[in-house]
Amino acid sequence: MKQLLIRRLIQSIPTLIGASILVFLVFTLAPGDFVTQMSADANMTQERLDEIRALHGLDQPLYKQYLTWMGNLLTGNFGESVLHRQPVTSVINTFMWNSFLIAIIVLVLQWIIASIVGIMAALRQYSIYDSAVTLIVFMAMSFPSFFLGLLMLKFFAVDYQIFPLGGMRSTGSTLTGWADFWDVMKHLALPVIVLTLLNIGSLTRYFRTNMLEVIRQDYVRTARAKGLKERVVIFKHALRNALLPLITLFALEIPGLFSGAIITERIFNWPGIGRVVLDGIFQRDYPLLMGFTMLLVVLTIVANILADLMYGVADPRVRNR
Amino acid sequence: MSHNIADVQVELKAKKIKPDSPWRSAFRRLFKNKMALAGMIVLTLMFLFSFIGPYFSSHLDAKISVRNANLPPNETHWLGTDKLGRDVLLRTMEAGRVSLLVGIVAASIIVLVGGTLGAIAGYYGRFVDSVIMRLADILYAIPTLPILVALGAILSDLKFPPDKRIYLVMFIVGMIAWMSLSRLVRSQVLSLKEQEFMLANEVLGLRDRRKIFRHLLPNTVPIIIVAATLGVANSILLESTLSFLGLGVVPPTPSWGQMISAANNMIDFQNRPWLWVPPGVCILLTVVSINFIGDGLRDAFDPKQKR
Amino acid sequence: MSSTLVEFRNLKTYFYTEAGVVQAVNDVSFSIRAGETVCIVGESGCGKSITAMSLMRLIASPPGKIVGGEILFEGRDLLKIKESEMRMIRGNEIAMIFQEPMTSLNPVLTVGDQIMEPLIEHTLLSKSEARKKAIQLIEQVGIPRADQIIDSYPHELSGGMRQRIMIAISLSCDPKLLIADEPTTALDVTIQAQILDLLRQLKKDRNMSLMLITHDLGVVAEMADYVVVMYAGKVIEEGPVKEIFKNPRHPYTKGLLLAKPVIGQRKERLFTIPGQVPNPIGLGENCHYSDRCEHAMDICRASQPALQKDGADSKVACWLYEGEGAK
Amino acid sequence: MSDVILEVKDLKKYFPIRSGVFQRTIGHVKAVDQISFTMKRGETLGLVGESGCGKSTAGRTIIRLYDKTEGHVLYNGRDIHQLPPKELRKLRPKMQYVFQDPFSSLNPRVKVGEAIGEAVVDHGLCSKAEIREKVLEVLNICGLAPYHYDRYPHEFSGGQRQRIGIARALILQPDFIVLDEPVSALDVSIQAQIINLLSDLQQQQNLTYLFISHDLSVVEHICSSVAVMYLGSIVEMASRDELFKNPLHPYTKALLSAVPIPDPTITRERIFLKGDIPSPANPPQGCKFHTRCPVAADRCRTEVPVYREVGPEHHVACHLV
Repeated sequence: MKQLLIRRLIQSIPTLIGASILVFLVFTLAPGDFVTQMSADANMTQERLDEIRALHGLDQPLYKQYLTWMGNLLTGNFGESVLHRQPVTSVINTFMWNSFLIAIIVLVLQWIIASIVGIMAALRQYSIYDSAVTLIVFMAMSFPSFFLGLLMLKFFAVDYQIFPLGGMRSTGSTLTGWADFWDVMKHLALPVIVLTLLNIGSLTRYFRTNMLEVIRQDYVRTARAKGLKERVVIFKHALRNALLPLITLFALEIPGLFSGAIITERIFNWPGIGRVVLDGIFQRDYPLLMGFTMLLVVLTIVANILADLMYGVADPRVRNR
Repeated sequence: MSHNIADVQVELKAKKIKPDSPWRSAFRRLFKNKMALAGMIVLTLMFLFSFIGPYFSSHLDAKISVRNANLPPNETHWLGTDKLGRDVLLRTMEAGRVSLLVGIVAASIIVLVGGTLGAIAGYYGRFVDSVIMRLADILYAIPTLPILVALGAILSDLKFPPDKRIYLVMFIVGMIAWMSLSRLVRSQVLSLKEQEFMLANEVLGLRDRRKIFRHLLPNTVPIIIVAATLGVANSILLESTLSFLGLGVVPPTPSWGQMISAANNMIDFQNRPWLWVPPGVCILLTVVSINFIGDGLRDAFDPKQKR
Repeated sequence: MSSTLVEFRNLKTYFYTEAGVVQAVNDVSFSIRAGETVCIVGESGCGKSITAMSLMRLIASPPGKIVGGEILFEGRDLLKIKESEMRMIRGNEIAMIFQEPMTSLNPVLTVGDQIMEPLIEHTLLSKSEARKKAIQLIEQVGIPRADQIIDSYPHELSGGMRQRIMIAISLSCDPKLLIADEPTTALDVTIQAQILDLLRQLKKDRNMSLMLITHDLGVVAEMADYVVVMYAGKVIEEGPVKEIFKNPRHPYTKGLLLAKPVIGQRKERLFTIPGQVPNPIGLGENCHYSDRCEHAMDICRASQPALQKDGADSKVACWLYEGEGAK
Repeated sequence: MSDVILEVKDLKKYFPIRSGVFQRTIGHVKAVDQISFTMKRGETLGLVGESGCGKSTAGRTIIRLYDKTEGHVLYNGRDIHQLPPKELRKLRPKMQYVFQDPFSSLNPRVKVGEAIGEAVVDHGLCSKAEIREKVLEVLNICGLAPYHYDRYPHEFSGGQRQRIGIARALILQPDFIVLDEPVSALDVSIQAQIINLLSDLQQQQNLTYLFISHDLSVVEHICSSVAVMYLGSIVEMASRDELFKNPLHPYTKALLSAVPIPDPTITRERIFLKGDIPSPANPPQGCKFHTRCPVAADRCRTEVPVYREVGPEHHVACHLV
């Protein structure tokens, strides 16, 4: 197990470096940067612009810029966000947790519903319930995220006013304690429903196919031949094996918790990191974007390693190798 | 020496049945799959709607007239008109052409890049394999949406003319999503190489060319077809998301996603749903039907894996 | 003559596939006496495993279904009793082991856990008593260091050892009948000899009936008291083992015996049964062996011979013997 | 041309075992551990042994499907492991291989006629025009009908597919064919058909067979001489009658006694080997069989027995013989 961890860590170093180079290139080779944004402002003279560029080291050769940028990254200094005039890390810190709040609720809801619906569909294959689930799953997987958001907003917020039109709290609210809590809950209801519906499709299908695969195995037939109750055969023998590959899937959800939902946050005007990153893109706030993307890259790599480790712990065949 | 009474009888019965190639038996299974069939019908309708529809519309050459802007659906304009007085139904049809085209071209990029790299990695292995797979890991590690949106923004900075821009959007969408196909193809090639018929080809002394194109490729094509089909669906979704944010297809070229961005303005969103709901429904129907066909194809090619 | 433990009466188990209805088991009747080893022998696709699975009522439906006949176990028709009652019999009075030891055990549960399960389900033993019994069982099936083996996982054991664990599981509740579906087909010949010897030993010690399913005539000769030969879903001949080998009646049984090379009795050329097993879908009303049989007569191609008594304790379903059936 | 068609001298095939962080090689699976024998034209040598004894690996290394670790394989005097690829390819038609699993040895997407004929055309041994005729001829010889030419593998039974595999090898007019468990996956009645077909072909075309199998009764019927393998080495080799009537090595005796005889009247004293087959990754010291040998002496635990000739064409590797 230790060897697996060390090997995976060593293997991920080239991936990390490669990703950082790619991210760096995408943003620095982009024609405009925040300085050109400033040049739109009349009283900016060309020398002044060059001065700012030099200040930020934008005039040095590419590889030097990359090295300084990476150097700062490693020391935790993600650079200055242009838009918010604060270090990128603090910008991320303030807004990320709003996204995290939604993401955690969605994760819990999604996994509970998908597991129940998916497993029931597998147990009752060829039934009407199964085809209904398949239909809904395909619809959920095919819905454009923004369209679902708009429809929900239109239906629930505009036409029937059950939920607020957007934002995280009622405008100008000074509520505290429980009242504030319920106010936020009311605001995040729609985004949560949308995101759950969007993600539930592929996860349900995954539960179903996995369960179908396991039910056909010989050891499930052996369990039945022992005269065990059907409940024991399904939940002790079949489910435990079906969950194995899903552990890796669970670990891969981790980056999603922090990355925020760019589209949904925009539609519901939810002050999460996704929304901030989208504005950052429109304002060409490259330091913020580069910092945030690199954070996600690291999170994805860590999640991948964690996925393998968790699989190793769960599956005895891998555990003691 | 080999024929005796029993064999002859078996032969007579067997002769009547036509040779049943794996391709034909696969498509027979596909057409038996109700959901896939429904998907095909809906998809064909969407293609007719987008590519043939405009010629039937009476507003084909209508000029922009502010006079009848923002009309709700009525008998002349079944889906109403937009703020420039253009017929929404016609716009949706023309937009469909772009969205479908982007989806198909992006998917073919995925197939070309992903397929070839996956095959090369799988067949030659060792050094080449690790380089390609390392590259795939890097792209996998980068979050799709943020990078896609950033690239979209950069596109606007590079000030490409709108009609050239579509091809770049296709390119970006394709280049972001080839990795999963390359991994699928690679593992398929690797598992095929272990199959005894590939060892037999080695013993028969077949040349590399024959082994790759007559034996490896035809057995990888089913996976590529399924992945390509699902690739079209995902590419349409990605393109429409980009266009919705105004970073994919930009006016005057219409695309479903771009039409839905009309909902960004509060008044249109709240009381002119005919502007953004129809294109949304079109995307949903198209993508659902493609997903059904893709799933149907997967079952048809590999019946062992029950749905 | 000991009493009859199990009696199959006109059992019919069909499978409804896209290509058509497969009559896997088509009107099968035979019985197993207490303390006797009955071997069901036949080539792949003859329905021998389906017969066993029907007895255990483990036919997956869809696509399979038991459409007719009775299976009497100590006089009770297993096809009529409720599922909960059947569950009490499975693993308790009738136990079963399968062909593939590598996949028949749950890979994520310890061997001990899987042995204790039927004990806890069917008997009143506590967990600790069940564990002690499990260790005893592991020793009885000839595995050394039982106390370590009990906590190990299936992937840590060899094929032979896993089959022994399967036998330990099946014997945990002292079943009256043990069904073994090709228990040694996937094992090497030296390991097969060990497992067959173990089965003989355990059957004798526990005076248990054994229903052994196999395609290997050598295993039949070594293990069986009574033999049932199946072909294309039907019983075509049955009889005591010496009678079947010394004086086989049905052309198919004769063909099988001549087609198998035997060590020490080398022949220049093997007898071959021409053609291949008929397609199970759309089997006609003829004798299914007629298109491969060298004695096939018109009547054989027209209708199916019934299974008739022929001699003290033997039966055969063949028009060649139809006339003398009365003997 | 001397009638010795094939000579195998001290052939070894080791597979590396890799582990640890940098996947260093920490040991070897000695699949084939120094085997030697010669074969005359028209002869059939049986390679017998239980799973893990390396018989298939030996077969594949002999015709250079796998590259050797050590040793020589002389075919008509030329060491095929030294041949450059182009030369080896030219020699391929002469040495053919029939595989065990009828279902995975044929490409499911290629018509049977083309699968049989493609190598002949690829080697330029006959033009595209005549190939159909040649294939129909070999189909007939192997007991298949002309209309089978355009059929696909999934339309055939196991027995018929083995006939196709044989036809595919036969059409290249080889001198030497390795038959890797050709009948193990078939039912008894079909097995007999294939065995008779193989013997007829051998007489008609003076073929030399290396017949790999775990089924001793089939080997006794079809082979002229037999080599018994255990954990990568040949423990005993003799002519068929000599080996079956006068087995010397304890393992051969145990093997012969373990085979069930389809005759209930025979009761013979059985030799039961203790324990399981050791893993080829770390075979026992000294004589590899000593852990299971009923007559093992101290010498056997430490000293590797010498493979020596003890009678006319009768070799054995055991201290006690």
